Formats: sequence, C-alpha cells, structure tokens
Amino acid sequence: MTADLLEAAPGISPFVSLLGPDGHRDETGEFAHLVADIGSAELMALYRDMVIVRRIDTEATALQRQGELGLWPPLLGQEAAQIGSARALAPDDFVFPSYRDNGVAWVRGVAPVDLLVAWRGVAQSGWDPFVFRVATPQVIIGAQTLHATGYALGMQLSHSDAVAVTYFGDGATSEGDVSEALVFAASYAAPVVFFCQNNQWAISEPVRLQSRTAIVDRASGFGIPGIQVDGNDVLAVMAVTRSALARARRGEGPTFIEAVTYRMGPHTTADDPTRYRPPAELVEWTAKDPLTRVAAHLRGIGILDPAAEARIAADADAVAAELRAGCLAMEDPPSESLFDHVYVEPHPRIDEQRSAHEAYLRMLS
Amino acid sequence: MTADLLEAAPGISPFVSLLGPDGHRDETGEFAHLVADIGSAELMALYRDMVIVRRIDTEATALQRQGELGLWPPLLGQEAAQIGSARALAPDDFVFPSYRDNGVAWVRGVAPVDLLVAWRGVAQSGWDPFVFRVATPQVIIGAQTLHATGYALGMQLSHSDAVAVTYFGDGATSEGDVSEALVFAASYAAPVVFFCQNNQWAISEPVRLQSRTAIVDRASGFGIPGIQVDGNDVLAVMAVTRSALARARRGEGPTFIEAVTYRMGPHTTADDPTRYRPPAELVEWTAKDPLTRVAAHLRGIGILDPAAEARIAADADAVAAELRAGCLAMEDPPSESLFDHVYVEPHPRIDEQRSAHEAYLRMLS
Amino acid sequence: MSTASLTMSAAINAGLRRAMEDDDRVVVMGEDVGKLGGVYRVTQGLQQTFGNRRVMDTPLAESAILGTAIGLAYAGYRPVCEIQFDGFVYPAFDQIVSQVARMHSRTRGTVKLPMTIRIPFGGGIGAAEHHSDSPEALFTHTSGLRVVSVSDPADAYAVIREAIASDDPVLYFEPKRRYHVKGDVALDATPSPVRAMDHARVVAAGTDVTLVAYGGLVQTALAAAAAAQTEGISIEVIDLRSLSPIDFEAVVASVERTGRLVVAHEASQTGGLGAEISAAVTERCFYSLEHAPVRVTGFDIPFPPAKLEKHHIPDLDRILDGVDRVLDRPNSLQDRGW
Amino acid sequence: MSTASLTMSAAINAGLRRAMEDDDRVVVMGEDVGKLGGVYRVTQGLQQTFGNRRVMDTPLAESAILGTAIGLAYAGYRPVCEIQFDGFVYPAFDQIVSQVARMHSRTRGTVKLPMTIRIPFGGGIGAAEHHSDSPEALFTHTSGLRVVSVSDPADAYAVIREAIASDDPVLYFEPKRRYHVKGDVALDATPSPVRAMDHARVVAAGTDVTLVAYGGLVQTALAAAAAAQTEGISIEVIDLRSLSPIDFEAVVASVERTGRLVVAHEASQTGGLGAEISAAVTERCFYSLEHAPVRVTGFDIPFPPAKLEKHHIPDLDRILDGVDRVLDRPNSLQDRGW
Ligand SMILES: Cc1ncc(C[n+]2csc(CCOP(=O)(O)OP(=O)(O)O)c2C)c(N)n1
Ligand SMILES: Cc1ncc(C[n+]2csc(CCOP(=O)(O)OP(=O)(O)O)c2C)c(N)n1
Ligand SMILES: [Mg+2]
Ligand SMILES: [Mg+2]
Repeated sequence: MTADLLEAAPGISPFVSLLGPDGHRDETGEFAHLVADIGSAELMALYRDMVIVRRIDTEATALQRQGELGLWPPLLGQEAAQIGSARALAPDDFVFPSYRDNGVAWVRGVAPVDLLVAWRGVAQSGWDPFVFRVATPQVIIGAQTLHATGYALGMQLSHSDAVAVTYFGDGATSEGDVSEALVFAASYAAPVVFFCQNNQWAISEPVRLQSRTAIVDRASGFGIPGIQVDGNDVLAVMAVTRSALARARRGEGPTFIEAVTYRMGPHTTADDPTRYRPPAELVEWTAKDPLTRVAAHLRGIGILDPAAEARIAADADAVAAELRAGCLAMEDPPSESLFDHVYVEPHPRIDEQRSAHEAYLRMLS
Repeated sequence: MTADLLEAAPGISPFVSLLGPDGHRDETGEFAHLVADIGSAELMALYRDMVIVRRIDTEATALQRQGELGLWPPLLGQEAAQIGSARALAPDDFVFPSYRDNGVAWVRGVAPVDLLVAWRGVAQSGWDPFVFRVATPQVIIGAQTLHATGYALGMQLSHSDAVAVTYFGDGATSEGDVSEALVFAASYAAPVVFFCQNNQWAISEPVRLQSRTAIVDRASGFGIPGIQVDGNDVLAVMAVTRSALARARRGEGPTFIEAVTYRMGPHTTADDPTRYRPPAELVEWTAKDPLTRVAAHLRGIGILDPAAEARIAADADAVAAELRAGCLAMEDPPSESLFDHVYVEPHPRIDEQRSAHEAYLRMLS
Repeated sequence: MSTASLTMSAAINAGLRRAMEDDDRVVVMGEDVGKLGGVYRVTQGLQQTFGNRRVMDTPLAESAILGTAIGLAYAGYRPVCEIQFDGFVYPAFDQIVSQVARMHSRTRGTVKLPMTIRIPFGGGIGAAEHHSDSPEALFTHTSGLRVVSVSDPADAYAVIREAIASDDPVLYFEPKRRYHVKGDVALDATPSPVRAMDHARVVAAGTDVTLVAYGGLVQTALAAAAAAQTEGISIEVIDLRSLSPIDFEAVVASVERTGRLVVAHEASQTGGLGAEISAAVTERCFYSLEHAPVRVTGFDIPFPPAKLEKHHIPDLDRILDGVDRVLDRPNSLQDRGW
Repeated sequence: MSTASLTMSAAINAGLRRAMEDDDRVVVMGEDVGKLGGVYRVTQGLQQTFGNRRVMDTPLAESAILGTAIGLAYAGYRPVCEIQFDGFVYPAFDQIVSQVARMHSRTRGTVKLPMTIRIPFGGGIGAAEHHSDSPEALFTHTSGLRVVSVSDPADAYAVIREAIASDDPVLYFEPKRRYHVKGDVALDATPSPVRAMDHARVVAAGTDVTLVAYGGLVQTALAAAAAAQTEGISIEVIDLRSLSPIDFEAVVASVERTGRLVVAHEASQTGGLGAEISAAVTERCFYSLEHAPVRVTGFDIPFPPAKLEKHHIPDLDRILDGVDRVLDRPNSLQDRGW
C-alpha cells in the first residue's frame, strides 16, 4: 500500500542559486548582492580551496586503500557546500561539524594531516578546537547540533557577536537531538546556523525515507526560517550563509540552511554504493559538479588559463604530498597514553590501573 | 536581549470551531458536516460524559487531599478535548495516552476506580490495555507517541483499518521522541493521529518556551498535515478527529491535531500554580469553559432543563461514590507480589530473590 | 563562620547561590528551575537574583539540556543542569555517556566540561512510576564521569560547591527522601583544599562489621548501627559520598580491621555498586575477610509501586539481617523477636 | 539435519531467515538493514525475500526504532531491531530501560514485548570512536531485560532463534570481530526444549582455574587455556552466553571444583560484569575460594583509538597474567620470557 509512497521524491522548493551548472553567474538575484564583493580573484581562491579539498579527499582515500587509514569518509561532491559556507564565517564564529566536513576544517586552518589522526586511529581527534574554533568532528549523528546551540546561548550570555554554526546531514534530521536543538535555538533566539548538507543519502537510505517533504521545511515548524540553496553552487552557499550569520548577529536568532548537494562517492571507504544506488543518479549529479561550474565561469571570464590550472593543481599536489608524508610519519601512541585525559583532576582508580599496567609491561619486557 | 522574545506569544493560526463559548452552534462551517449526525441526544450524551469526568476529577482530587492517593493530575478544563476526540474513535482503534487523559480512558470503558490504581500506588497501572484498546498512561513525556506510531505500522502490516491515536501535551512536543514519531509516521504514512492537548502549560513553563510558533505548525515541517482546533469545543474536536481518522483509514497517513485548551487546575495535586501563573489567565479561560458552552447550547434548544441537569449530576455523583468506595476498598498488594511479572519466562535470579525474601519474611514473623 | 540550620534542599540551594555569586560563569538550567524554583524548590529564588539567562527554564527535553550545557561549557561556562527526577535522565543518556564523559579524552585534554548534573534520586516518597529510580551504577560504569551522592545538609552544601568547582563533569545525586531533613550547615566556609567529595567518611566508628552506604541509606545505616549497639555489635558506618571513583582506601582500612563488609543500596542488586565494592574489597583484602561481603539492596525488579516500596528499599531490619549474615548469626533477627 | 559451514554473520542471517519463515509476525527493522543488508550484511537478502515492510529500513533515529518496535509488539508482532553499532544504542536508552524493560511488569503481565535487539559490540576491528563499545553491563543492571551474547556461528544461529521466540525482550550482543569466523552450523535443527541461551557452557574442561568469558573473548580464553595447558595448568573455560540472568549454577559448580575464578571482559572494570560475577560467586562459595576472584578487563577509560585497542582488550597474555595471579604465581609470565 505504501511502496509507492516510499518511492516518491520529496517536494523540492525553489532554491537559491547564483552560479549555474553552466558557469553562468547571476548578479541580480535576491541574494546576489551578498556576494557582490566576490570578484574574480576571490572566486579563484574559492576554486583553489575546492580543488585542494578534493585533492585531500583523493589522497586520503588512497591512503585508506593502502592500509594507512582505517576508514575515510569522502566529501566528494560537497566541496561547494563546505567551502562556500565556511568562507562566510568570521574568525570568532565557532563550528560544530560532523565527520564529513573536512572542507570546513581546511578553511578554518586545520592542518590536513590532523584530519587523518582519528581515521588512522592514533587518537580520537586531531586538533585543539579552541585554536581553530572548530570542534572535533562528531560521530554520533546529530549530537553536535545541541553543542552548537549551547555555545550560541553562551555567546548571548557573553554579549559576544560570534555565531555558532553546525554541520549535519540529511539523515541527521531524523534524530531527536536535531529537533531538540531546533526547539532550544528557537526558544532562546540563539545565534546559531543549522547547516544541513542534504547529500541525498544516509549510507544506503535515500533522503525520502527521512522526510516526505523538503528537508528545509523542517525548520519552519519550529519557528525557524529555512533557506534552501543549491549546495553545489559555492557563491549561493556563501550568500545564504552570510545572510544567516548576519541575522544571528543582529540578534534575530537561528536560521536553517539546506544545501542541496550530492555525495558522489561512497558513504565511507568501507561502503559500496553500487549495492543500493541507481547509476543514473551519479551521472545526473556529475553534470552538476560543484568544481566544474566554477572552472567554466573562471575560464569564461578568462582568468583560469592552463597556467593557472597548473599552479592550483601543483598547490593541491603539494598539500597531498605533505598529507601523505605526515600520515606516514605519524607514530603509534604508547600504551601508557591509554590513561591520559580521562579526567582533568587526579583519579585514584585511573592511577591504580596505570601503575598496574606499567608493572605488567615491565614484567612482559 | 531576548527577554522580550521570551515573553511574546506564539502566532495563533485560524482554528476550527463549531460551538462557541456562547453556546452558538455553527452548522455550515467546513467541518460541520462531519458532526451533522450529532443531534441533541448525542450532544446531551457528550455533555454527560464531560460532567462525569469532571466529577471523577473532583472526587479524585478530594481523595488525594484526604491522603487516599499519592497524587492526582486533574484534567479540569480539558474535558471537551478528551471526550470529543475519544468519542470519535472506533472500537478497534488503539489509544496511547499520557497521565492526564482520564476522560479518554472513561470513554474507552475503563472503570473509574481503575484510574486510581497507579496514583494510590497499589500497582503501576490499572487495566489490561487489550480489553479497552487503550494503553496504560505514560509518564515519560512523549514516549507513547512512538508506541502509537509502531502500532500503526502494525495495522498497516496486518491490513487492518484500525488507527492508533496518541495523546500528549504541548510540553511533550519538545522531546526528541515526539519529533522522531512524526518522522517515522510520515515516512511510512502510518495510520496514526497525533492529538496534542495544548493546555498552555508544562508544569510552570508556558507554551511559548516550547515553541515560538503555533504548536500545530510543527507537523507540516515533517510533511504531516496539522489542524488546530478549539480544544474546548467538543463538537469541533470530534469533527477534526473524525476527519483525521478517516484520512488514516483511507491510507493517507498521519494527522496532527492541536487542541487549544487550558489546564484550569494545578499540574498535579502537588503543584501550586499561583507561583507562576497570572490570575487573569484563569479568568479569561474560565469564560471559555468547555462544559458551560454545551450546557448553554442545550439549554438554548430546551433539552437541558433542571430535571435533566439533576439526573446527570446524580449519575456523576453515583460514579464518584463508586469511585470513592472502590478506592477505599483497594487492598495493599502483598510484598511477595514484588517479583511478579518482571519476566514472562522463568528467571533464576528472580526466583532466588523471591525465595530469599520469603524466608526473610518467615523469619521476621 | 555563620552556621544555619537548613533542610537539605535549602542547603543545596544555598550552595548553588554561593557558587553563582562566587563565579559568574556558573549557570543553572533545567525544567521548572526558574520561576517555580524546581519541583523540590532547590533552585528557589535563584532566577529572581541572577536573571532568566543564568537560571534558565528550558524546554521539556533532557537530551537538549545536557547537549546545550556541553556547548555552554565550550563557551567557558560552568553549567549546573537539573534533571527533574531520576527516571528522566535516560533521554539524556547518550549526551552524558557519549559526549560529557568522553569530550576531555576525545580532545586529548583540550576541552574541559566543568558541568554538574543534579539528579534527585531514589524512593521512599510514595511517588509515581519513574520517580524513584537509582540509576547511579549506569554512570559509575561510565569512564570519564565523577559521581557523588550526599546524605545530609552540611555535606550537600560542601559537595555541591566542590562539584561545581570541579573541572570534571560531576553527577550529583540527591536522595529525595532526605530533602526535608534539617541539619547545621557552615554557610560561609571556604572550600577545604582536601575535597570532601573525594573522600568517604566514617559516620559511626565500629569494630565488628563495616557497613557501607550512601545517599538516602546512610541514615538507615546509622540507625542500624545504633540498634546493633544495644546488642553489643559494633558497626562502622561509612558514607561513600563519592560513588565514582570510590574511596577504597577508606573502605579497605575499615574492612581490614573488622573483617566483615555489608554494602547497602537501593538500586537493584545485579550490577549495582554493591557488586563493585564487594569484588574490589575482596581483591584488596581477601585474607582479612572472615565472611563473604554481604549485599543488602533493592531487588532485581523495576522500582515497585508506592505501596510496595517499603519492602524494596533496604530498611533497618533488612540491614540488620545482612549484618547478622555477615556475622554468621543467621537467626538473630528472629531471636530478637523483630 | 543439514549442516553448513558459515561465518557468524551468515549464521545469524540464516537464523533470522528461519525465524521469519517460521513465524510471519517476525519483522526486522533498523538503519540500512534492507537494501544494503546491514553494514555487516547480517540482514542481507531478507528484504528481497520478505518485502520492505517486514524488513524495514528505518529513518536514522534509534529511539524511534525501539519505540515503534514496542508498538509493533503491542500489535502482535515480534520485532527484531538492529542497532547499527554498540555506540548508537544510547539514544534508544530511555525506550529500552523505561519502556521495553518495564512494560510487562507495569501492565501486571498483560502486555508482552517479545522483542529482540541485536547489537554488534566490542572492539578489535580498528574502528572509529563509538564503534567499539561494550555496554552490556548497563542492560544487565536493568531488570526486565534478558541479555545474551554469542561467540561462534552454531551458537549464534541457535540463540538468535531462541531470542526471537522468547516472550521476554532480549538484547542479543554480537561480537563484531567474530563476524567473519566460520564454523559448522546445524541449520534445520528444531529448537531444543532446553534453551541454549539460558545456560552457560563449558567450552574447555579443566581443574585448576575457572575462566569465565563471553562474546569475543571466548576465543581468547580458549587460546589462553591451550597455552596454559602446555605448562601443566588446567583451565576450565565457561562461555556465559546469558549475561542476564547469569547461569550461576554452572559457574559455581566449576569454581567449587577449581577454587579459583578469573573473569574476562572487554568492558571497563568498574561495574562491569566481572564485578557481579566476582561478588556473586564469592557469596555463593566463599569457603571454596583459594584466592580472590581476578578480573581481567578493559580499563576504566572510554574505548581508546584503534592503535591502542590491543592494549585495552584483554589478550592472551593479560588473561594468562590473571590466571597466574589467581594461582599466586605473579611472575610466571616473565619467567616464560613472554
Ligand atoms: C546515533 C548514530 N546512529 C547511527 C550512526 C551510523 N551512521 C553513521 S553515518 C550514518 C548516515 C548519516 O547520514 P547523513 O546524516 O545524511 O550524513 P552523511 O553521511 O550523508 O554525510 C549513519 C546511519 C551514527 N554514527 N550515529
Ligand atoms: C521525560 C520526562 N521529563 C520530565 C518529566 C516531568 N514532567 C511531568 S509532566 C511535565 C510537563 C508536561 O507538560 P505537557 O506535555 O504540556 O503536558 P501537561 O502536563 O500539560 O498535560 C513534566 C516536565 C517527565 N514526566 N518525563
Ligand atoms: Mg546524507
Ligand atoms: Mg501542557
């Protein structure tokens, strides 16, 4: 009786788009003025970001295939969503990302090799959140949306104009935590931006299983304005993110952004999407590749010539080479470090177990 | 900065109303045909229900004050919401209520004294859910909405046309479980009706803390149609519930009903609403009392004369007397019953603890 | 030093107030904690003094209370979350065990979560279902959390301030049935450098049996010790205070003298704190033990309805029965004609 | 009776298929269990056979998976829920402990919840954070639940069928690192009236030490017994299978012969199953014990990153060290030059 319902696609609302798949830039649309300052040099820089994070992705995938990483979650296809939004942030804003948001971390200044730390299994995270103002990636789906909301409450309390931004997927919208985050954010008009990358899939589950209506619609029922944006359009993403950030800084509260994009690769390197995904879908979305359109635009206005392409590619290769070298150089942590940082303050049981373990190691050696 | 926001009232959408506070019945509105069969005799029966459940409420409150019950959660003010909706159900439908839904239980045939079992503390619940097709009242806010959704999935699987109906409060809409129930219900187009009694308060917290927009708006973001109804209007409530049930039976999926009503009493007998509630509010809502308007209407059409009033009052008093007698007659459970029904199948640890406890009791005696 | 006679709930209230005065990063949040002052009035008056953003009434969502508190801690605050009743902590379980407990180690020591999670717990007040749980063992099994329980007003005041001042997340369990019991509280004591919350305390000295309890059962244990005294049995009663980590130094020192251990708690027996204490003490002083440690606990059942709770919660008689058993005097209770 | 050599994941798959064939009230639900067949392929092919309503891919919400399964059970079904990884069970914790565990007693025996909750658990596969937890003790402390764990394909097949057939809710823990290990499985065996899941089994007979393990550590325990054998130490290895209730009859019978008990598990030590087993065995046969029971467990830390897990999960050496300790041979490991 409902098999057909399960197959129906969610309704797609009109969405913000400024740079079409053909590379044409709309300079007059409602959101265009928000990125009027993004001239060709800035667009070139955004393009460079996207090329580099894609290159990081490829290299990390290769490292995983070669047994150097336990797992890797590729962002392939989501570069515009991540770069466009992250480049809109102010230094003081604070990001609460999920595991796939490597592009965001790159923009915040996290060293690419530090992205690998967790996947190589040498530690649960690779950087100090306060240095880059980006929390370490969250694995529990949706949990970070509450942390962002709480951080935003803190900014209100401190009269800061910093904004919290949280990244999560289409699947995450089903988790109770995400709805609760919307409730709290709305209730206190917290300065938080909910940035949902709807990449159409949650592992093997299509977005229509999570929602019968467009994901962006979710927000309005909580009293939070939603904007749906072409997530493969770096300019449009930047524009809507800027608008949401400005709204938050004006004290008008949270905004929910749905960036409509596509996970062009597997869920992680452990996944085989051919088991569940129609091949035609990938073909369709490849035509909307977020990098291709920027390149087309930049070529059209004559600034992305082969020499520039080569320079960017060389930069990306250098980043990749450093990433690989850094990965291979990472040392396994000593077994005594098991007991580090479980608590801030002294803890007799930890001390006891550490001593016993050290005695055991001495005995073994 | 947000103090003002915290004080603002949520936007009120237009809502279904058929019997106004003055007792005037609208026979032509959009939903009126759904209750065209409710003539004066039927309306009289609904009135009788409401008088009786209010009387049960008064008696239970008195019993609590006299130390016969540990606690009691009055439904005072919510009679129309509960009677109107419950009287719309078919016998095969299944109800998943919360602790305040005594009127619903009454309609389903639960003996009033069985409502007291849990509050007197002789057992955690008072009846067999399968006999009345109403689950025992849920204390964990919102948890039952998932049970209802699952039951509805079961009805789909069994090709039954029974519908699951779940009752919950305005506060409950903030719990992740309720949002998750909406997700699942929408995804599978499950035959479930979400019946939210927005009685304006969750203990001391006003509804505006739970939602910045009307509660009914919540549903649409999940792809579920919402109807807001005057919850103090027994006819309107019945009409919208019938419409939601019919929709579910047609295989069109869930509906969310917000019954706008008011908790005229304390949260429970342990609560003192004068600590947090402006007195004017109660005055305002008393004018919208769900019983008064039906009485006015019935008097207007000449069928509720003093003799009829007296008959209904006598019926209600009889129910109350039986309730009181039943309450006082309830025996404390024997301590051996501690171990009953923890498991269906034999369990050595329970057996061991039961034996040890029995030996201990023998030793004491 | 000013001393006042306060109920336990007033003592916690005073401790919260003091912590908020001393450190404006301390914020209080939870359901009904503001205008109402909490269903047990533990936060009464705080919102009037500190405003509705430092004392936040939250929407009805426990996972969000904990999750947003984590974000507040990230932003430099020291949130004190109230979970209205023990039985409502489970919706927040994921945020507590996957986030609060692991954030410091996950981030290699860069993020600290100085959060306090207040939970009224236990039975004895004739409450409805889900209002009498003792879930502490779920948290003591979770590494990365500190768990404490208090048993009287003075202790409640001292320990709530220490919990808030701690840079580790602390679950602070308040035995509901002791809220209204009064005691003297040294109100403006400056916190001792030796934290009370790290140390079990001997609340009654004794030589024959060590009786370990915490929270609401400390009082019952003291009563049992007094009753046993009249029969010439000398019980040393230890109030654990810290449930994680447990101060085994104190417990073992006592058991090494007495040779006999009884542990009492309200939570179900299987996997309760009694199991850990029995196992750990047996490991540490097997050869000092004259008898296997005895557990006197709630049964392995969901907390029963109000009319049955008196049979489930260990009372004086059941504790004395445990004492008899550990002394190999199985029938003395009967002999006494009790 | 047809016997096949199957991996543990294939054996569970076969058990699920068999249960669904035998009883059309059995439904399977969870994230990615349908078209993908689960991230461990345990439900592979079931949706093709039984359709997308008896094998339901669910939205990404664990509390809802459990909560709707309760409703399905109310409607007469026997849901088998998959939680994708151990670390994702916590969002469903409230529905499990407050609803699943208590519904039968709450309703005075009128409602039964014949649910099975499958949870891949434990480490040893180099996984990311939250993918290697051992949360079983949280559930064994919760009254109203049955908890089992399997250790090989034959057992996995028998026990999944028993769990589904049980009228009580059962948590079924699958040790991830054993999914790919093969073994012979008697496929069409009719269920024995004596349920395997109720009984611990002696997987290696021995006389000097009783070594209790479950799940992924059973294999390690057997290897330890084999290694010890070469030194003349005879270890009896018991695979618990049922973690709640524990088959103490079997454990005690063994300890009464050996006088020495070692319990091994991956979960953290404090409050883990080792605590309960140590305490309960000490209570039951104190005078047979030659030494305090020894626990060889994960440390009291959140599960560590992949590169450290080999130090955290008890291995052959740590188990043998525990055996040495219970035998008062503290340095034999060193003597052996290991
Ligand atoms: C609480 C929880 N449940 C399940 C998982 C397993 N899991 C990891 S990623 C994933 C899908 C997430 O989909 P989505 O939110 O759309 O993000 P995407 O991976 O597409 O970026 C699932 C189910 C998890 N990590 N956490
Ligand atoms: C999970 C959970 N959290 C908190 C509570 C305590 N509590 C009981 S009733 C209530 C308010 C409920 O408000 P609402 O949903 O509006 O229903 P109402 O009581 O107004 O009918 C609260 C917070 C609870 N029972 N369960
Ligand atoms: Mg996705
Ligand atoms: Mg309400």
